[in-house]
Amino acid sequence: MMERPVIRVVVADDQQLIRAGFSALLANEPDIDVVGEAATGTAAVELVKRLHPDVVLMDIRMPDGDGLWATEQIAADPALGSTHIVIVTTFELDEYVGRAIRAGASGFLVKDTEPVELIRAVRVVAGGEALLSPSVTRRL
Amino acid sequence: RTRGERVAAFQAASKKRREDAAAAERVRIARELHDVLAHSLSQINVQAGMGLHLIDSQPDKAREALGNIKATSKTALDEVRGVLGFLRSEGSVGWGAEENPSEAALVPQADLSRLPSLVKSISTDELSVALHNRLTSEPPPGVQLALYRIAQESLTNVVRHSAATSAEVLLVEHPSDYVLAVTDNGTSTQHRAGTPETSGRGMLGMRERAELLGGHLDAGPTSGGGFSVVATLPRRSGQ
Amino acid sequence: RTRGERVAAFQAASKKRREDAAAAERVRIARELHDVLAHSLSQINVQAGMGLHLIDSQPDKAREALGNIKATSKTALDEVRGVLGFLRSEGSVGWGAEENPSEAALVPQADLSRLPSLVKSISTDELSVALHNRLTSEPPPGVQLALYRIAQESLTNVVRHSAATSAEVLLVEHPSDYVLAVTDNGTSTQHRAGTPETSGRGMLGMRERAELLGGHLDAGPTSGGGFSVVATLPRRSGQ
Ligand SMILES: Nc1ncnc2c1ncn2[C@@H]1O[C@H](COP(=O)(O)OP(=O)(O)OP(=O)(O)O)[C@@H](O)[C@H]1O
Ligand SMILES: Nc1ncnc2c1ncn2[C@@H]1O[C@H](COP(=O)(O)OP(=O)(O)OP(=O)(O)O)[C@@H](O)[C@H]1O
Ligand SMILES: [K+]
Ligand SMILES: [Mg+2]
Ligand SMILES: [Mg+2]
Ligand SMILES: [Mg+2]
Repeated sequence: MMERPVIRVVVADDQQLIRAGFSALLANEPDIDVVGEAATGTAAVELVKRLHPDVVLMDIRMPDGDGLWATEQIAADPALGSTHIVIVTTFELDEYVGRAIRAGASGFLVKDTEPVELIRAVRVVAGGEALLSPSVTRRL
Repeated sequence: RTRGERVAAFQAASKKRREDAAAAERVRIARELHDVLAHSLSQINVQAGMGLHLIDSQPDKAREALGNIKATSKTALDEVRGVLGFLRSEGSVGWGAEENPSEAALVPQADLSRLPSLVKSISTDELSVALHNRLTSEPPPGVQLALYRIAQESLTNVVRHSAATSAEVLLVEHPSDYVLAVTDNGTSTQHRAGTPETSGRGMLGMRERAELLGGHLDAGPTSGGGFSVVATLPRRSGQ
Repeated sequence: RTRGERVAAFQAASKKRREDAAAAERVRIARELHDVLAHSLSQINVQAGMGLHLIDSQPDKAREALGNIKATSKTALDEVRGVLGFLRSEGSVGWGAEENPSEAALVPQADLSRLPSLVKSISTDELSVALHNRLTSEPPPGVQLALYRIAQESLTNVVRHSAATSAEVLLVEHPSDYVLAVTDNGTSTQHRAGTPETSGRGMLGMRERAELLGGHLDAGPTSGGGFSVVATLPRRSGQ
């Protein structure tokens, strides 16, 4: 059996139950490690600079630096070229998707995405591919 | 124009005004509900998805998820009733009187009495926030809610967008207006990333709240490099 | 009257019409959201309590609860998105024809065809709900929405306030009226804590829905100790 490298993930969201939910889901996968959680944009950027994860799940609305700002910071840092960002939103799609794409996000998901889809998204993005959730694409 | 034409034009214009008023209301309601409902429901959904996915491999996670969902749905139910109650109690339909007082106590209405705890909740070692409430009379509920929400969004913006070390909330009563000012001592380099022109929903909402009550809102960087939001609401709205 | 007085009277009247339109709009939306969300959140809360209680003795029940919660919260989120999207869409005042078609597709208008799945979603091992739909013609959309929402709120109340083990939804067509009856076999001791006189928003909203269509609503404990809600809507409303 082929041994896949472990995908290292950071989860950034200001809602504790969202962080805990995503982390528990992902950590259960043999090929995924959740290496850190952040509740603010600034904390997310710091964590990513320290840990160089493969994938960040990034909420948009967070205190102290929102997710779009944090995405811009990470994407603009050449030392973080191997970190891919998935924006995870509740609602704020139309207004922010364009800015997030320009900022360098690799994909979008709504928070009520199926767990298996979320896990698949992490693997796809870690492999360097872009991704749009069907429900987002439909509304664009 | 004939008299008939004038009447028709008048009727069309007043229909348009009614529709505009209704549309403005809808936007206002959307704003009220957005934060309350969306966040609770998405937390519930994520927890349920997680619990279901892990129930075989990690039953304790499923148990945890159910506990979180139970608590979140209870709180959300109370909040929904609070928000909807507010919507119904405003205006001329006469809901106020029938409202159950014990219910009102369950879900505290956002009013100016909550300002001190809002300010306290925002203050940290890095950011000191001072409140100067110089009101001597109690504004009507709609005005109190607007002032509270504008202060809340302004302080949220201070936390999110400024590198301020101090901020101030000032509430005063002029003969014809209530005035709320929220200022901070952030540095202007911090604003450049998102100038007030790239206005988010927050700024829009604050302005709409003020204008719905016949007032207005000014916001922008200050000469010292900080930021200020000033809301002016007439004391007798619409008169 | 002088010309000035006439102008002032006219301005006051049109201001009042604007405010009435806005207030009516607000109340209508509040009513829709109350019924949708109170229903979903209380379902979620009940399911979470049940799942948590049974997770050790009957893990399959916990699994089922999590599945129901996941589905219910997703539907509720879609409904909130639909309502909020509609609220934000400028210009359209009605709920029906002018609605953004993509949004309308996301959230189908509640009509009587959804009654069977509503009833099914309420039924559990502890509470069996039966539906007897004896309509032979299809009521107009406004009547269908009202009947559906009244059934929904009544069943939500059965779950929240009664200790009933069975409930029944009956829909019949009289020569001049549609009649909806929702009854349960709860025990009267359960009502005493909150009699229908201490009416919440649900009861108020059901009554309004019925009266807006020219009908009326009766609700209260039944002699057998249960509770019943009966809505009567004229077949040709307002004519
Ligand atoms: N206290 C402040 N200091 C510096 N910049 C500010 C301040 N308040 C607002 N701004 C700027 O004004 C912009 C608009 O604020 P607004 O509240 O409308 O949007 P937002 O906070 O970015 O997003 P949201 O829609 O979540 O409120 C902010 O993005 C920010 O650039
Ligand atoms: N099926 C029922 N069995 C027993 N009591 C009921 C039943 N339905 C309603 N009631 C009583 O009538 C009261 C009013 O119901 P109503 O729906 O107006 O309010 P509520 O359900 O308490 O709150 P909400 O505003 O969220 O609907 C309830 O609080 C309850 O005491
Ligand atoms: K793992
Ligand atoms: Mg957030
Ligand atoms: Mg803001
Ligand atoms: Mg009720």
